[in-house]
Amino acid sequence: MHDNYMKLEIPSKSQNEAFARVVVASFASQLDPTIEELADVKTAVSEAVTNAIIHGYENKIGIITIECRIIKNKLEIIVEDKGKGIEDIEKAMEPFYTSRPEMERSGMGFTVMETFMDDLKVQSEIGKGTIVKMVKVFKSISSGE
Amino acid sequence: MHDNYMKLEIPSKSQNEAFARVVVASFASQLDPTIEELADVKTAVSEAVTNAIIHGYENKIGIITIECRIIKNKLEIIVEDKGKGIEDIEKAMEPFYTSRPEMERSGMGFTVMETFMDDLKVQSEIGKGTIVKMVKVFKSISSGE
Amino acid sequence: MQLNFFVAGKTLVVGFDGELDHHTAENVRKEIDDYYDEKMLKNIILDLDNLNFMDSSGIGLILGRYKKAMSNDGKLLLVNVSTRVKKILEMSGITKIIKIYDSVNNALDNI
Amino acid sequence: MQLNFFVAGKTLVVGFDGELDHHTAENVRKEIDDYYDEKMLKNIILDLDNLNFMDSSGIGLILGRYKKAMSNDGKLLLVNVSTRVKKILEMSGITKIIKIYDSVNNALDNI
Ligand SMILES: Nc1ncnc2c1ncn2[C@@H]1O[C@H](COP(=O)(O)OP(=O)(O)O)[C@@H](O)[C@H]1O
Ligand SMILES: Nc1ncnc2c1ncn2[C@@H]1O[C@H](COP(=O)(O)OP(=O)(O)O)[C@@H](O)[C@H]1O
Repeated sequence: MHDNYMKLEIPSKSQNEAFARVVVASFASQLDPTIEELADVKTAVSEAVTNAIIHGYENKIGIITIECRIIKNKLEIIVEDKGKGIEDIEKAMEPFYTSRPEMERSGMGFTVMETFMDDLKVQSEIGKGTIVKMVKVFKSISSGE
Repeated sequence: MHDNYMKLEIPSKSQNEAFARVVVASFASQLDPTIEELADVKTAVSEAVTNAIIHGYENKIGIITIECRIIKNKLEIIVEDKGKGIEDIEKAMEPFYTSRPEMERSGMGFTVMETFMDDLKVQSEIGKGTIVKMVKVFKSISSGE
Repeated sequence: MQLNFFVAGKTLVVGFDGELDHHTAENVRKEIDDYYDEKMLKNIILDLDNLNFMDSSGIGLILGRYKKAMSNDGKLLLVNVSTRVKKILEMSGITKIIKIYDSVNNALDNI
Repeated sequence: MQLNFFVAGKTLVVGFDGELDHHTAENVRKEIDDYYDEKMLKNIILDLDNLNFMDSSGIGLILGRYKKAMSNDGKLLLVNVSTRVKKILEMSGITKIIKIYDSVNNALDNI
């Protein structure tokens, strides 16, 4: 398997949630993923991109950047917005915490990302934006390849 | 139909030719394309990205940028490399002209792009790179929508 | 996302066909609530048989319909939940309060 | 891209399954040429029935195999060419020198 890279920029429109999932899944397909692994990645990307749209840009239009890096059998995904930022990251990452219950948000976005990915790191600065960094290790390929 | 935008950056590796096609086709699917229209777009993107890899970067690694813009029922696609550039654009666009016959290139890349797309413009500067701008008009949606 | 509605007595049965995310959830919510309110129904059964994708937006949507049915003294039941969707629902503890059946008929029998 | 080879007399029949672009063409060329050279064959039939995508890299590949067969006093024939692939081949005038048949058997009969 050859190391590879991609960077995608999309405006924060909700119709691009599905597009972002398809792009990352298609990029990840180089890693010969199982259906389960692919669904994990799609779900995590959907959560991060949705958060950028709803919470980061609060439904105003801004640019969301999605970077993917394949290193051996690992896929690193970085979802970045230049939106509002998160004041208390620890609290935000707690299951069931949501700042938008009136939008029927469940507060489970970060929990889903954590469950489906092998690593999750969140960086954020108020007024500057948020960076979500996730790693998925694909079991189907041996790391030595 | 809502206007939309995306920008994709990929390294000039030949395995990304198929990925670029899938991404643009998936973005274009918002325009409710016919199978034929989708195949036209995929083929044209494949030609432009392949050219950036073979001729632009001459198989060294550089970044290829693919921008897509949906304006009503039109899809504009810009494929850009920062590679070698084209000396004589007019000659390059002639059917059968290729600078790489030893690679079994047919010299039909630009002709295919012109045939399958509704508009094609090429800008290039020696040592700076090449910009290929293509437009596809999708017939399936009325432009008034 | 394509929704299919049918009514059995005071129960609204909604078939899902497509992907449920934040983008589609908005419409899904509106369509279900409008139908339910207009026909003055009581219970809701969500048939997830053809749901190809769901993220945490689905938890909010299901919980929202649960509360709506509850406030009308009705029930909300789920049918044909894939292992994947179940995994997401279990994270949220939703499966402790909402019952899952393997067919619409079974769910209707348990209303 | 998956290639399937079989030999009928002095003719190599190659079945294509996948997408033919610059990336896959390199391998396809090498596999066909190696097989053809090793078995010392004469004619080549390319069966494009399961070719899901082809760009102008395919023109170069087909023309290259045509020249190779010619230089061995052999023929190159095409089989199961979709309207889409035919459109691309016609742009290049290739269809004026290379014959297209609707089945491998028909092509073999015309070697
Ligand atoms: N990109 C972001 N920008 C600003 N705030 C965010 C971002 N992502 C998450 N948050 C905050 O973290 C909270 C929890 O996020 P999450 O676990 O995904 O649940 P939910 O999206 O359902 O609210 C959000 O309600 C929001 O306050
Ligand atoms: N991105 C590019 N950078 C530099 N040269 C290019 C680029 N694209 C095309 N060319 C030049 O134009 C010629 C014709 O291109 P094309 O019609 O696509 O045919 P082919 O790729 O088969 O050579 C190429 O052989 C090359 O010399």
